[in-house]
Amino acid sequence: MNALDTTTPIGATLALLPELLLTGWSLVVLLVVAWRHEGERDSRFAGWLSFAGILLSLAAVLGMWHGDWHSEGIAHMVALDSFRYASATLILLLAGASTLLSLRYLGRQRLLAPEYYPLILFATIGMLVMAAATDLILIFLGLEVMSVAVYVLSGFDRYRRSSAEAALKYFLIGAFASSFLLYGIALIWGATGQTNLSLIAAQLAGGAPTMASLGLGLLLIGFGFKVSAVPFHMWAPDVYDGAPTPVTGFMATGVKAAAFVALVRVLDQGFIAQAHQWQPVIGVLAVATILVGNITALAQESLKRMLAYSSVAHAGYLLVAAWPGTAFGSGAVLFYLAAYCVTTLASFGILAAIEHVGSRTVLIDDLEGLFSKRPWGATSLAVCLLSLLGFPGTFGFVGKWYIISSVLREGSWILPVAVAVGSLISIGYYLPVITAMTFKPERTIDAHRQVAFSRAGKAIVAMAVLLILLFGVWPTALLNSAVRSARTLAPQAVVTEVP
Amino acid sequence: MTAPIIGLVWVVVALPLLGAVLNGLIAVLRPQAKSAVSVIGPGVLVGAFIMAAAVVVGLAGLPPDAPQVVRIWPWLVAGRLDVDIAFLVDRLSAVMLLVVTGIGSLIHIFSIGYMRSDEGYARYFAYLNLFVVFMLVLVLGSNMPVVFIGWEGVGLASYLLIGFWFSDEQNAAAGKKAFLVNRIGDFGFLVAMFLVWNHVGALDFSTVLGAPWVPGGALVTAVTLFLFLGCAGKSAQIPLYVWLPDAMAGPTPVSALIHAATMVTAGVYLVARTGLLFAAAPLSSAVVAGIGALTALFAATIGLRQYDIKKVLAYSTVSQLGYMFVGVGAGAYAAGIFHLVTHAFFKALLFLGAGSVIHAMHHAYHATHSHDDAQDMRNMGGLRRYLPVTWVLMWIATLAIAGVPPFSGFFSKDEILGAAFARGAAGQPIYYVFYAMLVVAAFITAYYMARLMAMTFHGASRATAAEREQLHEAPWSMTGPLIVLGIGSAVAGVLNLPTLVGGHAWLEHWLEPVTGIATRLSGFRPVAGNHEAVLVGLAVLVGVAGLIAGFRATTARALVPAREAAPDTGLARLVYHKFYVDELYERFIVRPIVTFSRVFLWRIFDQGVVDGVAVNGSARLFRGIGWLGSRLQSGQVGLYIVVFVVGAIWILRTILG
Amino acid sequence: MAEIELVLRHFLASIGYAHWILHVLLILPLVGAVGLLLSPGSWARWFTLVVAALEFGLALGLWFAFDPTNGGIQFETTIAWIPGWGISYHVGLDGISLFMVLLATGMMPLLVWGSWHSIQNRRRGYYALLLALKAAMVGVFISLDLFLFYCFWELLLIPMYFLIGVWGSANRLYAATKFVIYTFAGSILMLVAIIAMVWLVGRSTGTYSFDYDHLLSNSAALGPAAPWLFTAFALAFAVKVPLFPFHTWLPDAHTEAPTAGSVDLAVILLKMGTYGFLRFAIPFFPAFALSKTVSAIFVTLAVAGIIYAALVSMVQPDLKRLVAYSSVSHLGFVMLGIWGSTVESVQGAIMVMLSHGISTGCLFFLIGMLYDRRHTRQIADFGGLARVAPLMATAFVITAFASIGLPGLNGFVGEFLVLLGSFGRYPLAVTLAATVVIFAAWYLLWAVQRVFFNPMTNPENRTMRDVDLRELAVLFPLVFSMVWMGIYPQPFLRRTEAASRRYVEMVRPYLPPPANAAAAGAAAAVVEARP
Amino acid sequence: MPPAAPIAPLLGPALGLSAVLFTLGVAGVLLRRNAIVLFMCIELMLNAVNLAFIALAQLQGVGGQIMVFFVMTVAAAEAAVGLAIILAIFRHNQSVDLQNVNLLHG
Repeated sequence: MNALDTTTPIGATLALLPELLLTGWSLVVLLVVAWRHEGERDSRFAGWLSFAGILLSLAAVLGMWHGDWHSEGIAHMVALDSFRYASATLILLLAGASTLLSLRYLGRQRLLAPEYYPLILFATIGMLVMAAATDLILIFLGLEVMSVAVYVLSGFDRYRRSSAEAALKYFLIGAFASSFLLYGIALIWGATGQTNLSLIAAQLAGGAPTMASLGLGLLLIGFGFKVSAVPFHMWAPDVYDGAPTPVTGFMATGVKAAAFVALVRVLDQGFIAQAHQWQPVIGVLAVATILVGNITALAQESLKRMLAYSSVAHAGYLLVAAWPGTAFGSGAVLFYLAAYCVTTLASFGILAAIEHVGSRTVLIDDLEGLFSKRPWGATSLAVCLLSLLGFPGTFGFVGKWYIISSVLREGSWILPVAVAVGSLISIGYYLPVITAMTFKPERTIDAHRQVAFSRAGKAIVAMAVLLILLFGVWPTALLNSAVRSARTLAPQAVVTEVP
Repeated sequence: MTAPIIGLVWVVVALPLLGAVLNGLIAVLRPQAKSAVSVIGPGVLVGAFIMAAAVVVGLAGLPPDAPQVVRIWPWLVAGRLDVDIAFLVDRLSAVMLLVVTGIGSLIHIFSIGYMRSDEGYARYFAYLNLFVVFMLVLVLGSNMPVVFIGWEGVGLASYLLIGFWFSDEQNAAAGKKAFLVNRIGDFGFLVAMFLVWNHVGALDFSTVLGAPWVPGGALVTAVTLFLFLGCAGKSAQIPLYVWLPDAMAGPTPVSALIHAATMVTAGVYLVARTGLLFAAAPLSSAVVAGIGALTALFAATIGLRQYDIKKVLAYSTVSQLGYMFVGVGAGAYAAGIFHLVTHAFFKALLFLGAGSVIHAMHHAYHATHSHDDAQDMRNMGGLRRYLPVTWVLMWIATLAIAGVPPFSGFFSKDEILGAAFARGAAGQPIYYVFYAMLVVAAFITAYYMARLMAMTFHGASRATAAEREQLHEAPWSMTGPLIVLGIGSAVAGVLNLPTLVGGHAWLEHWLEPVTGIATRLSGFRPVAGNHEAVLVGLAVLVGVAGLIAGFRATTARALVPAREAAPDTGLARLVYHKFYVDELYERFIVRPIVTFSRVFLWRIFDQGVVDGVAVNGSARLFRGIGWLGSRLQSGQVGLYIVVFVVGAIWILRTILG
Repeated sequence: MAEIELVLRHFLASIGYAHWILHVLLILPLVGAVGLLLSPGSWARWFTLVVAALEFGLALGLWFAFDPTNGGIQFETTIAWIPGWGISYHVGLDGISLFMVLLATGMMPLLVWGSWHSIQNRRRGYYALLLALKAAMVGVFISLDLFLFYCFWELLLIPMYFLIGVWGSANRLYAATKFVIYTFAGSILMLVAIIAMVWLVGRSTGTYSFDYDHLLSNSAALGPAAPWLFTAFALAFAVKVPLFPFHTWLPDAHTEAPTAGSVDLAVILLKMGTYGFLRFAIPFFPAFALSKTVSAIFVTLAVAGIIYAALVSMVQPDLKRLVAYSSVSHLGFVMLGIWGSTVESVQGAIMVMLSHGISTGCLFFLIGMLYDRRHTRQIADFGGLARVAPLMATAFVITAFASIGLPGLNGFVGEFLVLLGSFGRYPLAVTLAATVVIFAAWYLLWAVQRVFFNPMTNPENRTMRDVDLRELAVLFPLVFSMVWMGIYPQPFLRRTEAASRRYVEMVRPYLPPPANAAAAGAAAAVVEARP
Repeated sequence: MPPAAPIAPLLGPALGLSAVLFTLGVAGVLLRRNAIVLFMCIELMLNAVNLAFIALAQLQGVGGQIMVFFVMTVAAAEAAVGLAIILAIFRHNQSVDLQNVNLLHG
C-alpha cells in the first residue's frame, strides 16, 4: 500500500519516522530540563513531557503499521515490516510505562536530576533502531545508543555505591561484549562484503565460510551478553540489583526485548541457512540459562535479586523460542516478550513502590503481611509472579505454551522439557513471595506504611495486571498478530547482485 | 408354586429393623422413655417370631425341594454381576429363622429385667434389634453378598454390644478385637466369593451350588478353605477363637444371644448352606472337622481353670462350636445344625442363668458397696438357696451339655460323635482321631460344667453376710425366659430323635432337601445300629463320669473368695492364662505389625525416604545448588569476565564445528 | 418415582436445560465469587450459601436429565476459543464425570454450613476462594478440550493453596507450599505431553486441535511417542490420586487445611487423578497403559498403596493424618479397579470415588467439629467422648464403618465391585488388597476407640458439646447418602454403567482376554416382592 | 560476489595482527584489576576490530573505512560515559581497583 524506497532520502526519513520524532523530542526535553531542573515538580514535568514524546512516536509506529508501510525491494538499513512495528510498539509501551513508574520513585528517592527522562528516551531510540535495523552496522549503532544511555541510567543514583558499582560492571562487561559483537560484524562483512541481513543471507545461502561462521559466533556472544544468557549473564543480577528500580525494570524488559528482536532478526533473516550451526549454541545456552537462572534464584533473599535471576531464567525461555528459527518460533519470541515484559515491568513497578527510602533492599521476608495492608498491591504482585511462573489463565502461561508448541513442532524434546523443569524450579522461589505476602502476619504494626504508588504507577500496574489476565484468557488476537508479524521476518527475495 | 405368606418374609426382617430405628431414635431423643423401649424392643422380636413361624408353616405346606427366593430390590447390578437383596426361604433357613427369632425373643424379654437400670437401655435395645436384623439377613440371604451383609452386620452389632459399656477400656478393646478378628475371617469370605464369581459368574446360592465343580479339585478346595476361614472367624475356631472369651465384656444377654446361640453359629450355618461345595472338597471337610475337633478339645481344656463364670461358658461355647464343625465337616450337616439348635437352647440358658447369678451378685455388691467381681465363681458358692429356680434350670442345661440322656445335648452331641466315627469307619481313619478328641472333650466339658455348678451353687457361700441378705431371685421377666429355655434344653432332643430310640429323625428329614444331597455326595454313611448303641453308651458314660469327677473334685477342696485366693501355679497357671495365646498373638503379630508400621513404614520410609530424601531432599538439593551458584556470583568482575571468556571460547568452538 | 423422573425430564427438556446447564455450573460460582468480593463482609456466609444452594439445585437436574442408556458424552457444547490453534471451549458430561460434578456441587452447601463458625477471619476471601475452587473443579470434570482441561487442572491449585495457607493450622505454610509444588511438579510435564500430542496428531491428520474427541480418535498416530506421553500424563495423575509413593503431599495438605479444604481435597481433588486416568491417560494410550509391564507396575503400586497406607494410617497420632492416609488406601482401590478393566471393576472404581468422597468428607467434617471444640486433633487428647457427644459418636462410627467397607453402607459397594471385577485379571493383587478389610477396621476402630470410647481421662473433654442443629444439617445428608448408596446403589450404578461399558469396550482390544466365567442360570423360583 | 579485489597483500598479516591485538585486549581484561586499565584494554579490542575493518576494506571496499568512523565515534561516547562512571566509583572507593567493587554479589 504505502511502499517506501529506503534508498531515497525522503524514503529513509519516513522509514525512520518514529526514531526521528523521538530523537527530536528528546532533544527538546533535554533543552527544557536545562532550564527547569529544580525539585520534584520539574522532574515530573520532564517525565510527562517525555511520555508525550513516546506517545508521539508510538502514534507514528502505529500509523505505519496500520498503513502497512513496506519497503520496495529489499529493506536497506531499516525494516518496514510488522515485526518491527510490533516490537517497536512493545518497546515504546515499555518506555512509556517505565517513565510513568519513575515519576514518584525519583521524587521519593531524591533522584531529582531530570536528565533521567531524556536518557530513557535515548535508550528507547537505541532500542527502536535495534528493532528496526536490517543492517549489522545499524544494529551496532542502535545497541550502543541504547547501552550508553543505560550505562548512565544504571548509575543514575550515583551517590549510592551500589548504583555506581552497577554502572561500572555493566559498562565494563558491556563494552567488552560490544567489541566481540563488533568483531563479529567485521568478520561477517569481511566474508560476505555485506552488512545487510538479507544480502548476507543471499551470500551465505550455500554455506558459510569459516570467517563468517566465526563472525556469527562472535555475534552470538555479543547478543548473549545483552540478553543475559548463561554464561554471559553474571553481570545481570548485580546490575539489576544496583540500578534504581524503575531502571532495572526498563533494563530487564526494554533492553532484553530490543536485544531479542534484533537477535531473532539476525538469525532468521541473515543466517537462516546456518541454522544447523547456531541452533546447538542457542539450545545449549537456553538450557543452561533456564537452569542456572532458576536454580540460583532459589537462593535469593532479596526480592529484587530474585527478580533479576528470574529475568535471566526468562531469557532462557526466550532463547528456546528463538531456537527453531521459524516464523512460529519468532512469533513465540514476540509473544513471550510481550508477556514477560508486561509482567516483569509491573513487578518492578510494584517493587519500586514498596522500597523504603534510604535502605532500599527489599527482602522477601519484608513482604510479610503485605496482603492485609495493601491487598491490591499484593494481589497484583501475586498475579505477576503467577504469570512469570506460567500459571494457566495468565499471559505467561499462554506464552510458555506457545514456546513449547513452537519447539515441539520442530521435533525437539529436550527444550520443552527444560522449559517445564525450569517452570517447576521457579515455583520454588515465586511461591515463597506469595506465601510471605498472604500467609504471614506483618512483622511490625507500621509495616508497609511507606508503600506508595503514584496514581500513574497504579494505573500502569493495574493495566499490566489486566493485560496479564486478559491475554491469559483471550490471547487469540495477540497470538495471531504475533505470528503474522513474525512471518514478515523471512529473508527477503534472494538477491545476488549488489545494487 | 408359592405361598403368599413366604413373600412376606421381609416382614420378619423389617420388624426388628423398625425396632432398631425406633429405639435408636428414642436413645437419641428421649433416653428416659424406658417403658416404650420395653414394649418396642422385645415386641418387634415376638412379632418377628410369629411372622417367622407363619412363614415356616407356609413353607412346610410346599413341596420339600422348592426353595423360595424372595427378591426385595436389585442391589449390585453392574456389568455381568446381578445381585439382588433377596431372601432364600428353604428348610435350612427356616430352622435358623425360628432359632434366631425364638431364642432372640426370649433373650429380649430377659433383657428387660436385666438392663432396665442401665442408662443406655434404649441404645441397648436398638443394638440388639439391629443384631437380629443382620442375623436374619445372614440366614435368609439368597446369595453370598447378601449373606455377607448379615455376616458383617452381626459383626458390627457384636462390636457395638461388646463395647456397650465403652467407658471401660477393656470393653471397648474387646469390641474392637472381636470385629478385627472377625474381619480376618471376612477376608476369607470375600476371597471365596471372588473365586466363586470367577469360576461361576454368579453369586447366588442356587447357581453357585449347581455349578459344575470338579470334586476334590483345587478350585473347590480353595473356595471352601477360604469360606472356612470366614467361618472360623465368625464361629471362633482355632486360630481365630481369641475374640470370643473377650467378648464376654458385653452385657450377659448379649453373650447369650450373640456369642452363644446365634451369631457364632453362623459359620456352621454357612458350611451347611454351602454343603455341596464342602462335600466336593474332602480335604477342606477334613480341615473343618480337624479344626473343629482341635478347638473342641483345646477350648474345653482352658475352660477347666477359668474362674469367671462367663469365661467358662465362653470357652464352652468355643468348644461346642468345635463339635458342630466336626459334624458338618464329617458330612453330617443335619447333625451339625441339630447341635446348633440344641446348643442354642442350653447355652442360652446357661448364659442367662449366669446372667441371673451375676445380676443377683451385682445387686448384692451394689447394695453393700462392695467392689468384688460379681462374675468370679470363687466369690459365689451355695447360691442354690438364694436362686433356686436358676439353680434347677442351670442343672438342666448342664446335663444337656454334658450329654446326659434324655436332655437335648445328648442327642445332638451323640449324632456328631457318631458321624465322626462313621467317617472313620468309612475309610478316613483320621476321623477316628477326631472322634477320640471329641470324646475326651466331652469328658472335660462335663468336668468343667460340674465344677461351675459346684462352685456357684453348691458348697458354702463365700459371700459376706451383708451381701447374702441382698441375694435373691431375679424378677419374672428374667426367670420366665429361663424356664422356657429350660424346657427347650430338656426336650429339644425330640426334634431329631434318632431311630435308635424309636424316633423319626424329624429334623434330618426336614433338612433333607437342603443338606441331603451334600451328605450323600460327601460319602457319609451312618454307622450301623449296634455300633451306634455302643458309641452312645460310651458317650453317656464319659459324660456322667466327667460330671461326677468335676463335682467331687471341686467340692472336695475348700474354696476361698477371689481376693484371698492364691494365684495358680504351674500347669494350672498356664491353663488359667489360656496358654498365653493372646499374649503370643500380641507379641508376635499385633505388636510387630504396629511397630513395623510406625518405625519402618511411617518414620523411616514415609517420612524419611519418600518425604525426606525424595521430596524435601530434592528441594533442598536444588536450593543447595542455588546457594552454590549464588556464592559463585561473587561480585568480582574478574570472575565474570573469566566465565564470559570461557563461554565465548565454547561458542566459537561449537560454531566452527 | 419413575413418573416423577419422567415429568422432571420433560420439564428440563422444555427449558433447554441440557444446553446451558454446564456453562451455568461453571460460571455461577465465579460470578458468586466476584459478587462476594463486592458485597459487604457480613453477607458473606449467606450469600455463599445461596449461591451454593442454587448451584446444587441446578446441578441436581443433571441427575434427571442424564440419559443412563447413553454411554457417550451428553450436554455437549463446543464454542471456539482460540480458533487458529485448535482450542475450543468444549464441555460435556458422561457417566464417569456426572457424579463427580454432582459430588462437587452437592458438597458445596455443606462446606458453607460446615465452615459457618469455624472461619472467623477474612470470611469474604475464604468463601470467594471456595466458590472459585468449585468452579475449577467443575471445569476439570466437564472439559473435553485438553487445553481447557489443563487450565482448570492447574487453576485449582490457587484457591486450594490459599485455603490451606491462610486458614490452615500450625504447619500450613509447609503444607500449602508442598501441595502446590508437588502437584505442579506432577502436572508440568503433562503440559508438554499435551502439546506434543497435538502436534503429533496434527502432523498425521492435518488438523491441529486440542479437542478430546479428535485426539482420542487419532491416538494411533502417536506411535512410538506414546510411552513417553503416557508417562507424563500418568505422573500428573498419579501425584493427584495420589498413588503410592507419590502420596506424601496428601497427609500434610489434609492435616493442615481448614475443614472445608480437607473435605474438598478428599471429595473432589483426589478424584481428579483417577478421573484423569479413566478419561485421558488410558484411553489415549491403551496399548501401552494396559500392556503387561505397565499394568503390573500400576497394579503393584495400587496394592502396595492400599496396604501401606492402611498400615501407616494405623499408627498416626493425628486424626486428620490418619484419615488422610486412609484416603491413599481407598484411592488405591480405584486404581486397581481402573486397571481391572471390566465393567464391574470400572463401575466399582467410580463408586469408590463417589463413596470415598462422601465418607471421608464426612470424617473430615467430624474431625473439624472436634477441632472447633477442642482445638486439637491428637487422638491422645480425646477419649470417652461418646458419653458427652453421643450424636457425634454415632455419626462418626457410622462413617467409620462406611469407610471400612461394611456391606450395607456405601464403601462396600465400590470396593466389592472393584475387587470382584479385578479378580479375574489380578487374583493375587486382589487377594492382597482384600486384606485391607482387616487393616482398615484396625486403624479406624482403634481410632474410634481412643477418641469416643475408653475412659474419659482428659477433664477438658467433660464439657464438650454434642453436635448442634447446624452441624447435624451437615452430617445428616452425608450419613443418609452413605446408607442410601449402601443399600440401594442402583440409581448410581445405573447411571455409570453405560459409560463404563463404553470405556471397557474401548480398551478391550488391548487387554488379554479375562478368564471366562460360566454362564449363570437361575435355578431357584423367583418370588417378586417389592414392599 | 563482488569482483575480487585486485590484490590484498597485507590482508593476512593485518588480520592476524588484529586477532593478536584483540586477544591481548581480552587477556588484559582477564588479568588486570584496575578499572582504567580494563577500559583501555577494551579500547584496544575495539581498535583491533578497526584494524580488521581496515584490512578487510582491501577486499570488500570502502565500507570498512566508513565503519571505522562509526566505531571511533561510539568508542568516544563510551569513553566519556565510562570515565565518568569510573570517576563515580573512585569517589566512593577512593580507588578504581575492581577487587573492591563487590558490594553487589550473591
